[in-house]
Amino acid sequence: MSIKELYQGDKETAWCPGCGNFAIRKSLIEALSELEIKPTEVVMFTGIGQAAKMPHHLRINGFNGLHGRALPPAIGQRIANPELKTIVESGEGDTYGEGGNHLLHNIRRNPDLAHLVHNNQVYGLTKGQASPTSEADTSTLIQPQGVTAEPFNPIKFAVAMEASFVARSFSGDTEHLKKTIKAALEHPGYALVDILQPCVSFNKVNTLQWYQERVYQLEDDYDPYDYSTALKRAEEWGAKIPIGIIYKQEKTIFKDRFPQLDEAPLVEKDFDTEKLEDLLVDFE
Amino acid sequence: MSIKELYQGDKETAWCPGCGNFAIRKSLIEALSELEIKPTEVVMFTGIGQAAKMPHHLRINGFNGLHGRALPPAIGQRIANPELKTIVESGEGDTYGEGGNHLLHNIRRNPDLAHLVHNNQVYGLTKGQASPTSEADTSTLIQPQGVTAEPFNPIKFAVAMEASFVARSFSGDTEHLKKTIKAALEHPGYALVDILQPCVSFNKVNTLQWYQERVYQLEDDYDPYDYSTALKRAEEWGAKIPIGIIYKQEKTIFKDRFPQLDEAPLVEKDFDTEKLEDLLVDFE
Amino acid sequence: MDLNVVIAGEAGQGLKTVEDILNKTLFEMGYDIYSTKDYMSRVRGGHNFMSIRFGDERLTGPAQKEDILIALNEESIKVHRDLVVEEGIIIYDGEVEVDNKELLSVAASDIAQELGNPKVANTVFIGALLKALGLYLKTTEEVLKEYFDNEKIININLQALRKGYEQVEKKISLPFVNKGGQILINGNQALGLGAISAGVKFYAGYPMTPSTGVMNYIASKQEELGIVVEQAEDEIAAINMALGASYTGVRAMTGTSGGGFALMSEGLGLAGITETPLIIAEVQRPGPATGLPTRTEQADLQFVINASQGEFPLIVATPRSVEDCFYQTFRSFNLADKYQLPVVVLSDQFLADSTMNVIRFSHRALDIQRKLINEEEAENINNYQRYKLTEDGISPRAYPGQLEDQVVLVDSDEHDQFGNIIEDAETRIKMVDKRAQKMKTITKEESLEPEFAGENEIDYLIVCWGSTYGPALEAQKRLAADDYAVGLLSFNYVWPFPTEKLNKYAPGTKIVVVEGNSTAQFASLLESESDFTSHHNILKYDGRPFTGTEIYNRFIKEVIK
Amino acid sequence: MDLNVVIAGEAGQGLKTVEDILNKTLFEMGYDIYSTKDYMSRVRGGHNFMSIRFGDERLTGPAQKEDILIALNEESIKVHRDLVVEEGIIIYDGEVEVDNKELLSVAASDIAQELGNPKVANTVFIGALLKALGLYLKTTEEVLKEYFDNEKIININLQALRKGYEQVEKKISLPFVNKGGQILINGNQALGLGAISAGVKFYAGYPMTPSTGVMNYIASKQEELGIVVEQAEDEIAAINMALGASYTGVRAMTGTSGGGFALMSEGLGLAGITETPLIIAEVQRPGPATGLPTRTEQADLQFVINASQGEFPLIVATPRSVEDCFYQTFRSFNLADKYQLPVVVLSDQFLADSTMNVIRFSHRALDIQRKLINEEEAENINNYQRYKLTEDGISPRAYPGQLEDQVVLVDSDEHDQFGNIIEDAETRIKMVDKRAQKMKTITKEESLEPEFAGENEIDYLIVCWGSTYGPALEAQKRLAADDYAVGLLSFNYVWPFPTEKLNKYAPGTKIVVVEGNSTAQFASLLESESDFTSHHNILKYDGRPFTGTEIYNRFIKEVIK
Ligand SMILES: Cc1ncc(C[n+]2csc(CCOP(=O)(O)OP(=O)(O)O)c2C)c(N)n1
Ligand SMILES: Cc1ncc(C[n+]2csc(CCOP(=O)(O)OP(=O)(O)O)c2C)c(N)n1
Ligand code: SF4
Ligand code: SF4
Ligand SMILES: [Mg+2]
Ligand SMILES: [Mg+2]
Repeated sequence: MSIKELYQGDKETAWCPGCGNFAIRKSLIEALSELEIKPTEVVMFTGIGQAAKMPHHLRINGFNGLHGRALPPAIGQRIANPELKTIVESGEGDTYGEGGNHLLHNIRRNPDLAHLVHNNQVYGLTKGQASPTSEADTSTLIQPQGVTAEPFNPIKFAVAMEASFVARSFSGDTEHLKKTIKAALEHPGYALVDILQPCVSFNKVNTLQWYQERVYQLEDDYDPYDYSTALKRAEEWGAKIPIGIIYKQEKTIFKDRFPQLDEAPLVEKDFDTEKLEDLLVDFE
Repeated sequence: MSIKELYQGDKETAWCPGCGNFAIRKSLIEALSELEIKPTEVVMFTGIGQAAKMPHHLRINGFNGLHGRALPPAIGQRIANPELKTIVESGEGDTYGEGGNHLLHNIRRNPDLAHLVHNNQVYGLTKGQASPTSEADTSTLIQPQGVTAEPFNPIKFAVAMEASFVARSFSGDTEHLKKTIKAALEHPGYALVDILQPCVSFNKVNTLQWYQERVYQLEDDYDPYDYSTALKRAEEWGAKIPIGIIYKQEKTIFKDRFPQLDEAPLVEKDFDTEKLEDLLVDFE
Repeated sequence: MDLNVVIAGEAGQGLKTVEDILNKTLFEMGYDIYSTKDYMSRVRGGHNFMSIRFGDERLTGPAQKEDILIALNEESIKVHRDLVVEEGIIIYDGEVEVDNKELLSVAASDIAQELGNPKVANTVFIGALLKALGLYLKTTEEVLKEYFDNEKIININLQALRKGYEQVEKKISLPFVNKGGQILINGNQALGLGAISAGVKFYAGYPMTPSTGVMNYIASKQEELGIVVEQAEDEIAAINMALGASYTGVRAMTGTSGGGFALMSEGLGLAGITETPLIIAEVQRPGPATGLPTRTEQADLQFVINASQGEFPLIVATPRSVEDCFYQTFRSFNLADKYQLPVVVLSDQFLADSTMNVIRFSHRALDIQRKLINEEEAENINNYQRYKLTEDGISPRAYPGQLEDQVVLVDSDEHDQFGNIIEDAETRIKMVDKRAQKMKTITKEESLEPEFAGENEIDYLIVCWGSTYGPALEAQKRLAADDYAVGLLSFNYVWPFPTEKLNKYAPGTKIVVVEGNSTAQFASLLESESDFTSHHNILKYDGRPFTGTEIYNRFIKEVIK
Repeated sequence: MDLNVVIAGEAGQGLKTVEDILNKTLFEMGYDIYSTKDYMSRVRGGHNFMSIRFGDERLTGPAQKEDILIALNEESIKVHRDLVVEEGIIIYDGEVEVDNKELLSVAASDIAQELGNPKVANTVFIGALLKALGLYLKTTEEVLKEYFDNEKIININLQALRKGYEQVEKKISLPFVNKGGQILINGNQALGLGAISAGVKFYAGYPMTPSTGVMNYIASKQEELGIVVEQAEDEIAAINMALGASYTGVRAMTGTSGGGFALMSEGLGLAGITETPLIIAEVQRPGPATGLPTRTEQADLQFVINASQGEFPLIVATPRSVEDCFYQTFRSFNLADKYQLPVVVLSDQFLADSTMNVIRFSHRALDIQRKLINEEEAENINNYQRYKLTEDGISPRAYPGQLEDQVVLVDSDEHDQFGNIIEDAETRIKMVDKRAQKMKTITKEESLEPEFAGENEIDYLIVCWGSTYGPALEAQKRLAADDYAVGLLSFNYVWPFPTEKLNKYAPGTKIVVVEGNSTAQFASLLESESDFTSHHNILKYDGRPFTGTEIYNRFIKEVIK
């Protein structure tokens, strides 16, 4: 079987026909198979939401945890067995809303993982409430007079936090998306990919066409290592929305902060209870 | 009694002699009294920590809530009775650590309040663990090999999030601190004041002297309305640390998003149960 | 007469619209209605269905049997065919084998196509159903005119309705009814309406099925009534925001389901120690963790009662019906204010999504009691103590800014009468006792007693709480009609645990606890809080609500044998 | 012989150092020790004290009386003067009225000043105490040499010690003792050591008094042993991090106190439904909310047992002593792995901060049992089902990457045997039953039974759980010595609730529950989970631990009368 085939789940999805999630799944599987990563060599951590159902819609090691809590269990895995690749995948409500504190602090940790955020600017699964990225004048059943906070710009936030890899892609451009996911997977350190994803059921403003009219790829000579340019480009939103790797830098990854993690992964190590005798010396 | 006297609590504090918290209290009381705000006209919301004990160490309306949760109850107050001034006050562990998600999203809401963060770069009350702002190589009982994440820069974060008022001050310069707190209290919208505060018991690196050697006031002609300069100055840390209002802008405040809040404060309004009859029309 | 119409299809096929229009039609005609939803946690596809039970006598729960099926897709035929009673009717667009049931084949999609809008196929089905039931079109026409606001859409729907009507023959004769003074409402709306009627001024919440409907309803009235509804960044923020508003003096509320409640549990204790009134609507769904997000269960009972570290007074209301969602939510606000404590209104998806006719609520039954310090008291206070020790445990409550020259200080640490932190044993004991005293005062002053149904002499006592009441009542009535001496005790408050009626009705009976969970949580409560023990438990934990028939059958089989 | 030395002063005066040095000295000399802390939630000032009880027979709790007081400031004289027994000794730097006690005035600060370091005043007091007790200096000198690592500081302390020794006369003659094979350790250290010995590889936590000591201890060994300790951004992250590590195949743990546990409660349910082993150390302090951060209480019992929405298997261990903290934490890891569930180790501040001598732990008593799929099994698996239905409810557990070509999928939604989301009633019921079956298997296969102390024929049965054991045992012994027929049943597991020994010892007795809370939570559990009822409850909720004398006195007064 080809690697691509290995990822095929055998069940229908819970997604709506026409949803951007299908394209993301496709690009993801292609990215993984082009990198020759098998389903058993990678773990996917997700929260709760439509996007977060991903591990049920392909065949992969998966930890489908709690709403807003996709990142923390991945940190545990990075420590326990860094030999497995790590994908954290969830909706933008899950990631930037309920899970905001984990995002904030894991950028500081810089764990080696690819974080794919399906940004449909809406809470899909719970049927259409505003999310942190909903546009300024979005009105919903809860906010009939419009949302009460400014939209969150994840790209600008992550660049300013000096995350080690910050990209935007678009489910409507699967080639670009595949390439970006590959780069995120290959990047050593925390790699955020905010993926614009139309929700055909609840977001009637930011449709596929809306995005298509605005999205453009960063210039070929764009230098993602240039922090101040990145910060500026991160502001672009509205008439024109850049996609691509907006910012990048290499720095110490989380696991390397623990010198005791040098040899085999923890999961392969047993504890020798005889060591207790040495430990008791402190209490004698 | 002078307003200043009105703020005098009659109990000894739980703070260590020499702690920066005393100076902050002093500056705060002076700021309030110079603005002629009486203790009954302002409410202080705090979390848990040494800094968060503030409402017990002066006489003021106070809601001393949960660790990390100083901001959310203040939002409730802003809605229920915006005629009372609002101070949110806590440690940096409380604010940037446990409470990070509320910070993130309340900057987006822009409630009209002054947020005073006692930043001693350590968890004081729990006896010396690293906080989000602890320096890169800080080692503690929990992190004998040093902290495992990069320090959080609250100023840069808040500027990049386009908070409407971002300042840094220093407990070692009470005049500056008083002035800054006054400006924060007078600013319409969310005003973050990160206050450098030596902890004499647990932070042996960032001492009063350490700060004094580094801290300087922003130039007189510094323009806090200039976003990109602000972002750059927000980066300064180490040999030289600027204090002052680093960034400022006026924008819609949270309460003004609710047109129904036009008249008297909610707390003064009673509900007329006869209105039930009108509401029932929907269900007939 | 008691008929159950099931409309089945996949998510996204417009089931809700069909349900709404049929409910409204039958309601307007004066029938009693109990309508429920069975839906999956997805936006499109899968298999969902609505059951509309209607009749000429009060209905208190869903039916077990399916009399009429409107199948919007083939899958629905497969799933429901065998559930339809013998001689029952299946309305479907196509030809299928239906054994001993009657198939009414309706070319709904062709008709809709002809009319130029495929979406109106459902309206064709409605027309067909009405004809089969021998009902007139007029009421439905009015309903459609109100339901849609675009003239063109209304017209095409009216046409579709008529076309459907013409497709089939009358099959059933319904009795004529004419009930007045009723409203048609579901559990979440009733809960929200109860809160609004109690004068809630601030609602902070984070969306979570099946509680979101409460927030939606209140939000829809916020501008008109000067209420503020705020979507919080997470449930922790939601409860703390509400506490801040309540401290500031307004009635405040939050709502969620079990997972969100878990996140709120620390805040619940904060309400407890700061003695801040707060209403939390906890609309249960099956757990643990994410569980079955759109289904029903009663498995958060012990969690809610025991939530948060430490010990503090708490009231847990468990409304027993849609109507009760309104009245007990209203009452909860008065209780919370009077006793200065959190009240959890524990509902569930079954109640939340049950739409039924209830007797019109009246504002005359409503009396808002804030119990804040009044102006006169305010003037006489010199050295305000938020936590003044009193005999009944209740201290005078003022909000910040209310008292001239006096501040209001509340604290999550243990504190003295002024709200300042203390650590000494003596004050600690006094404050624990003060808070505990409030529970004693409640037991003395408030009746939180369950409702009894049945004859005086009984051998069996069915005991249930919350939403199980409706189905249990139906079962009890049928058992009584069969001459079994069975009574019913239905709790709509479970904490503090009321024991008066138990002591009255339970002695000498065999207690049968009926509840929607797998570990018989209420039965445990009964054991620890009363002198009685459950003889047998009828439990259900498949995510679906009880029906009266099911309880009746299981009672016969498991208890009477 | 049984003496209680109290060292009192304010935070920041170095009380802990005095306690450490005295503990170590007395331990080295072979005395039995039970040392406890009473401290405020502040860094400087206030009033704190340490009680070092020591003697020549095993001690299981703190003393009520104070025999010797070392008062480091005047405040301490005020607070403790009347607590010191008649003829007791007060060591103080100054002259004060002490009524019928003996004052040993020691010019500690002058001496320290002369020696050139005001900090060594405390060492002067130690010297004085040793002399009063008629002990030699040698042991303490060795202890000081080990305690400090700077030559100069050691020397000045040795001088201070000798100067203090010379200041007073011998007052008391102690028996000679010589106990070997012991270690000196506190509850948090023992808990951490138990985890390390069980092979914990990952500990994620957020600081919270009084649990932080567990994390500190494990962290201090992390580099040496290849363990990772990570300070999380909040408790929600902590538990989810630990779950991720456990899913990945290593033993993982988190720890906190009640407030943090509240935040973790949603994650607890996640452990439950995903069937992921996890150890949570919950070191209780008085609530609700922030409560009394540095004090003790046993009021989180019902919360912990019932935490999180929905129903799932859970074990709650309540170590009864410092020693038990070690053994039950170790065992908890085996139980968690075997039954694939969360285990809460419920300790409290009293245990956490109790330092005592215990019989040296031995690795020979330790057998780590992971119960993961072994290599042979791994090779034979083709279509791996993480949630395979089995008779005992336990499915074969593999970690990601362990199986060739097979993935491991876990889900917080209800799921099928492969871990995929389901919504049908049939699978739901099977999965609830599967998880519930694990609780039955535990009850069948594991003994979680309490320990009994006492004679065969008893009239009264004292029942307690967790840390109350030590004081309760002391009381039971004294009552038995007074010829009251009193037995003691001490629970170190409370969930699933073990009933065998209760059924054996309780019939015919009057049960007296002794616990550290105000609502008698264990007594409720007893009522709902066993056939027994508490006759009387001895409760305490002032933030301080029980003493044996206190239980003895209250038993006589409240029970025997
Ligand atoms: C603690 C908790 N709160 C709320 C929910 C309800 N909930 C589930 S998914 C979701 C929002 C999902 O939005 P997003 O992450 O943007 O994903 P999408 O469905 O749009 O892909 C919410 C609020 C939950 N499951 N758990
Ligand atoms: C939920 C919860 N987790 C942890 C704690 C313990 N805790 C109290 S204060 C504190 C840290 C305080 O640090 P900071 O906010 O910087 O305040 P400081 O004491 O330094 O002024 C912690 C971890 C708590 N009270 N509640
Ligand atoms: S609701 Fe929106 S995001 Fe969810 S599956 Fe449907 S289209 Fe996609
Ligand atoms: S511990 Fe530090 S922050 Fe706290 S009072 Fe003492 S000096 Fe101040
Ligand atoms: Mg989304
Ligand atoms: Mg701090």
